[in-house]
Amino acid sequence: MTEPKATSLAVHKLAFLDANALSIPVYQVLKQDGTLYKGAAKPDMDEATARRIYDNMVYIRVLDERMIAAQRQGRISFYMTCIGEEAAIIASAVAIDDQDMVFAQYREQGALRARGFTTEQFMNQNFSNEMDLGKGRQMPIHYGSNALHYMTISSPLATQIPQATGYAYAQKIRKTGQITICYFGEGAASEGDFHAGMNMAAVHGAPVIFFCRNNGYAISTPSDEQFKGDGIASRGVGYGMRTIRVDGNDTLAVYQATAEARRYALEHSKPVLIEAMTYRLGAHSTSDDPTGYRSKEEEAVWAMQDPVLRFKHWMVKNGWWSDEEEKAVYSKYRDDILSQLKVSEKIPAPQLEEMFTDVYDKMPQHLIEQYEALKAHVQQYPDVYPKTSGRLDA
Amino acid sequence: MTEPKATSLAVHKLAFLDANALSIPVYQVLKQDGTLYKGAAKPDMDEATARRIYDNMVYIRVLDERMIAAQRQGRISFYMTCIGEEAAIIASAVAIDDQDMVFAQYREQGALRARGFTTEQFMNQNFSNEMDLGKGRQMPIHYGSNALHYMTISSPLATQIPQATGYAYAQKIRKTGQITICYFGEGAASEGDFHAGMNMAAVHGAPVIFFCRNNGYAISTPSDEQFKGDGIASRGVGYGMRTIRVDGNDTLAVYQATAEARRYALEHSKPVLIEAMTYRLGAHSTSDDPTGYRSKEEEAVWAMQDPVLRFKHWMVKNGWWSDEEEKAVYSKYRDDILSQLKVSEKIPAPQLEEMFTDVYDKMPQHLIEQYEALKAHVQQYPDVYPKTSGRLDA
Amino acid sequence: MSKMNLLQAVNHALTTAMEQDPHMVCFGEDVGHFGGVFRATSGLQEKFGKDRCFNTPLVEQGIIGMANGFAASGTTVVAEIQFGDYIFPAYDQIVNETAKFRYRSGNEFNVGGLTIRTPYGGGIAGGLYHSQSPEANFTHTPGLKIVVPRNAYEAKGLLLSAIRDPNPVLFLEPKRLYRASVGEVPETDYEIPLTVADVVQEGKDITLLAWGAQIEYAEKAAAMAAKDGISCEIVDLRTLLPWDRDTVAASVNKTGRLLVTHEAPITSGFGAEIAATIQERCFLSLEAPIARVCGLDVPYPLALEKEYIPDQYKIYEGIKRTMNF
Amino acid sequence: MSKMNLLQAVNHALTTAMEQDPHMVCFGEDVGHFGGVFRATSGLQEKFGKDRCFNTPLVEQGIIGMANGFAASGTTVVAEIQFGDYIFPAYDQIVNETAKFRYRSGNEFNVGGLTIRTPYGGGIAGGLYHSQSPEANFTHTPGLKIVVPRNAYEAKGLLLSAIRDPNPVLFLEPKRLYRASVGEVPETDYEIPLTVADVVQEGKDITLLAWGAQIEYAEKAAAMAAKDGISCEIVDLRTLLPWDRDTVAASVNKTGRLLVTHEAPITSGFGAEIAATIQERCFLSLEAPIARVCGLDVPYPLALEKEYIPDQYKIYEGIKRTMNF
Ligand SMILES: Cc1ncc(C[n+]2csc(CCOP(=O)(O)OP(=O)(O)O)c2C)c(N)n1
Ligand SMILES: Cc1ncc(C[n+]2csc(CCOP(=O)(O)OP(=O)(O)O)c2C)c(N)n1
Ligand SMILES: [Mg+2]
Ligand SMILES: [Mg+2]
Repeated sequence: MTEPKATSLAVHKLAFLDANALSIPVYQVLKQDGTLYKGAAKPDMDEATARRIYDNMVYIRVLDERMIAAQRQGRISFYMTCIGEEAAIIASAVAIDDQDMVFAQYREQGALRARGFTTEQFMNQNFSNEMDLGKGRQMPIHYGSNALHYMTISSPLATQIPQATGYAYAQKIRKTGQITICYFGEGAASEGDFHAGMNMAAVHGAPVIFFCRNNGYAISTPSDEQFKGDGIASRGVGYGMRTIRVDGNDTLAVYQATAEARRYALEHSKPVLIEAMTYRLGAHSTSDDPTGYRSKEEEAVWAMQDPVLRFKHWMVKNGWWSDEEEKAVYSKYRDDILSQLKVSEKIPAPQLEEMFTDVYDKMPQHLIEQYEALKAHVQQYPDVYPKTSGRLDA
Repeated sequence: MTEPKATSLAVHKLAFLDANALSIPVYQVLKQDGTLYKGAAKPDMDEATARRIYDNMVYIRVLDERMIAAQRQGRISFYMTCIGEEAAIIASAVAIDDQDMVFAQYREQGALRARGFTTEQFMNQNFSNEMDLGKGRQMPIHYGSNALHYMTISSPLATQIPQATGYAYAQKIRKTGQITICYFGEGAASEGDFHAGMNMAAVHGAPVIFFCRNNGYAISTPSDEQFKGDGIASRGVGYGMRTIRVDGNDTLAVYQATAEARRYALEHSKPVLIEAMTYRLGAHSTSDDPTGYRSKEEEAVWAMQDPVLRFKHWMVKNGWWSDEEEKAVYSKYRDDILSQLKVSEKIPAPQLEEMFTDVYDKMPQHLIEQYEALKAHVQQYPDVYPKTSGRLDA
Repeated sequence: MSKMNLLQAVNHALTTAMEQDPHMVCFGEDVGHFGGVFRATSGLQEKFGKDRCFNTPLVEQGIIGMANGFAASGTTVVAEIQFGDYIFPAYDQIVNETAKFRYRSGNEFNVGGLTIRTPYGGGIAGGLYHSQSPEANFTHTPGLKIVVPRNAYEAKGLLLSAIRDPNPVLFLEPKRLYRASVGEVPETDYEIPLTVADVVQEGKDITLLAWGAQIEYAEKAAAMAAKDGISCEIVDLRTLLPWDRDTVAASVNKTGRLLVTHEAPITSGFGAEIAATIQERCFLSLEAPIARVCGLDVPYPLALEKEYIPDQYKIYEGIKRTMNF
Repeated sequence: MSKMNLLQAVNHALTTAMEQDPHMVCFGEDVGHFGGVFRATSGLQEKFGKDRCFNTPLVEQGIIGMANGFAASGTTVVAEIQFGDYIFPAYDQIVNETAKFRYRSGNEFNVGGLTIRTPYGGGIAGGLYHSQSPEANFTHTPGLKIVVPRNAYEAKGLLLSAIRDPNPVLFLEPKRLYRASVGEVPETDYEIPLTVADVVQEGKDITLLAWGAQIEYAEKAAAMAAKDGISCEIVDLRTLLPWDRDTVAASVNKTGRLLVTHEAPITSGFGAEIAATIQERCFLSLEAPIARVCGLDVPYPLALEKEYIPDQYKIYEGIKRTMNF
């Protein structure tokens, strides 16, 4: 095409489009007390789905709590919670198909759990032991599972965004009937890869949901030092992409928006952008201390908007949940996780050989030589390398 | 900040923002016949400015024509014209201050000429001779001049965009009273560096005008395979940046918009985005043949919108220009350029040493050694390296 | 068999691979209808449709990002970067993502189906940004394979191997030879194995090691040296990562001397790795220091390109210096 | 003089430079109010204001792009990349722009005022993406200088030189030593010249060459070897580009043996360049092949990090192998 799409629209007076010409509203369904906003349609969510979502929320709360404690005790080296963002993550994951592909950033353990990642799998990854699907190679929380269609987490930010476009493009031309969802933070959305992935998805008609968790911070950097536009949603229009902003602490709003986005993406082979407004209630990671850059008051305001509690109130109002159930579930998960933790932390690290596998499909000659040399060295200094020396075959 | 800017705006019905929610009009002042559009204000342009613009237009037409011929004759290796885009480039350059900084892409020779780059300087660069300010190191058309505040062209696309942001930021904190203008094509706007530079300019309040020449093509790729949004202007809002779309073949519209953008950028220390809708009437470069990807009919439609002719009509209507002047100027520039061409093509290539200078501020030991060794080699095989062998001091 | 230039051989390999693998795609800037600025992909969109061969927006990090995601789905993809000089915006996607995809996931996922093609090298009056030879910017990256063909025949066979290799491959095409290198190329499907160097010419006094367009200069230099009675063995490394150390070491153990030549700047070029490895492997056989006749440690110049290039005269002088050590 | 760790020394150098140069700025992810995730820039925003020390959006290519433009205006800038592993999105801006700015413009413009600081290296349980040592991804790039300090004292003096050097400098900070390396550091302004290697320990049997955090392992290995009666000379290269070949060659000509150690993967690491150059320069003095005790050719692992690292035991064994050749 050679003419601007809008040539028909001409003006003859000098007028700039204002910097915030577009004001994008937030879609909200559920109030904090568990009642619906006036004018909101009755949510299209059955009891089983609601229970599935809530169950996963509780699980993740327990997991995060337990892992933070484990990190403090020095049992694992690092951890990241998703506290405050459970609705955004879990409701969106449940709203799509379990065969759809997930590309996540790192704070989306709730989506992975919703797919069925087991306590054992979580623990083995966090302890980098030889049962870890990732073979103990990446830091804690870098989960991934082929069986569950959940791409292994990669630390470099935003790289997954154009990758999600490519994966979704493959789904389209292979006519799999599936879509891809791609999670990222509002900070990661500043990367060049964001621009690349968004624009290419629009141009190539990739059926992908870009799900931005706008939680207000990228480590210490508040979002008003990250961008000056109206959040991330205002960029969707620039890419010619269908877009919605939702209250990310509102399970029902997130669920409805994501379900509709999926339907649209699949039917039209087009991407959709969802911006979920939420808040990172915890520290960025166990290496971070937010008191250096934000106030307790601010945190308190958001703590009052707890997404898990909000959803629970609705469940209770529907007669789908009770305090007894709550207690039982919490204590069951606490037990499960703690006992698996004790098992996983005793499972040994991967064998020495695993440092050399998977660089290529087969170990090439130079890596075989490096492995042999290292094996001999470890055997010579068994005390220096206790993790592997005891387990080498002669 | 921790709350979305738009939380006050809430909706309770599921509704997506449409992919083309924003329709950005084109600002037009001048019709092709040289009369003004109804409703357009009387242009704020005096005769001297109009003459300056038109004079540069003619010069560049002649330069482009002559250089294309020189390339066909094998006298230079490569060239790129800006035919069809003269109004966008020259009117914008004249609308700002001559001390403002220019970061261009490569097709903006008109802006450089408007700053006073001489025929001699153009020719010496295109012939990569020892008088080239760039010391014969880059391909033809990679001009640059510190004295004229015109950053040397760099082939990798879009790299100049965040650089312009940085330069403008320095102008701001050093309170120079100047701004930066940054030109780029609609193709280059797909690069990650575009996203980086735009967002950072908005966040850091850099006084920079981002001037996009949307000429319909990036080599063979038409703009509808480049993006699906409403051009590049629709992205401005996403960055929270003041934005305007202008008819790029309309000298008066470009001039007014750029002058106002400069005023705003300087006064508010903020960036502005201008999208100029135009058309690359020539081939991408002398290495390209557009018949492989677009029709003669399409080209003809745009040829009828010739920006130079349009402006000339207005000048003539104002009594500021005549056919006699036109003839005289064309023939003067043809003579000047041809005679300088004949001079410049005879000026020898840079000395051998110039291959090693400017890698660092001073030549480090290893480069001195490489230079000495190469010098000896060239002296040994003078016929193989005729450009330099004759001019080596013993 | 038919006479083809290197570009046609590449086009042939792509056509062959796409015919055989119904999901394979091929994309990059201008590669669709237009067939790429060098025309390496010409005819592919007509033949296989717009879904399988298409233009992308102008964003190299996106091209490789998208290619990584596509390949991660278990599908074959050949991504083109228009010039080797423009591969650097995609550096993170290649070095941090492509190369580490399988390892970091414990082989849950891999991008083995990915091949990245790009024209590289000088000799075409391209100056700083249309001449670079970026192989050594990638040889430090475990997980990648890097392949460079020296002529049309090699290009087709090596590219078919690269596309089908279950690991990501960076395939560097010497653009100076695109039209200049013409030879007999089989119409049939054939592969040349990766990580196997090729002894192009046997000799006994000195080994000349090169790849891509430098092989031509090495051959000319060897011919010059032959007149002085020096017998050169010429080895085309073909695959730079992982490279065939055994063949090179065997040759050097035989000749006792090694000269490596590449067009990229000498410092930290891939010649350094070869010299470092071979001085260790062949220490007792070496009769002279390993010589490197390479590009200068300057950005690639334009007007003085001829002076920059490690041509046959420079190699020939390097051979003599090594012989006379 | 006061006791400082390496981080404090960096912070000192930045403060000193910003006090002296009223236009100098300092930016990167989280470097503003928070002072950076390692706190290297802490206090700078309070002291010099938000205009001169600030957070950027999360985009490395933008950080270096903006820094290039800022420096091109003739102003001094120190840009921080949060981890060396995240420098790759900025690779094009560094390799194609920063490094070539002066050359391509014929010195009409330059970005000599730019220094890029980034923490690098392993030993902190960081796995693939918080451990890489990317020096050799940059040593192949004419136009850059690359500097690595080994302790707090060196860090302050070298960083001040880097900031004031009229060429762009990549300054790699060994993050394992950030808090671990503590020493006496002058409060005053001082510079340590670039491209001058430092003989950390004199010896006569073998030269150990390293930089950054590896110096510590080299020292430990030398102590182990000393017990066997082997006398090691330890050289800290300090500047990798352009490097001090004379000092290294003189040492090797004296000892007759060279072992290079770095944490990055061995293949195409900077050790390769050193070995290639020194085998040529010191061919007749070498009594054994140049040894490289380096990282493995795998992505940086997590659980088996200890096994990966070229520690004192591996260096010690390398010394013995070289001595017994
Ligand atoms: C390319 C890259 N640069 C920097 C980092 C370091 N880093 C890790 S997380 C993070 C902040 C991300 O913020 P956001 O995207 O908003 O996600 P959130 O943590 O808020 O969920 C940064 C800077 C990184 N991992 N990758
Ligand atoms: C990073 C990079 N990628 C690719 C190229 C090759 N290239 C040169 S010009 C061009 C098209 C640019 O199109 P556009 O930005 O629209 O500018 P126009 O030529 O239309 O003025 C391409 C792909 C390049 N120079 N740099
Ligand atoms: Mg965030
Ligand atoms: Mg264009």
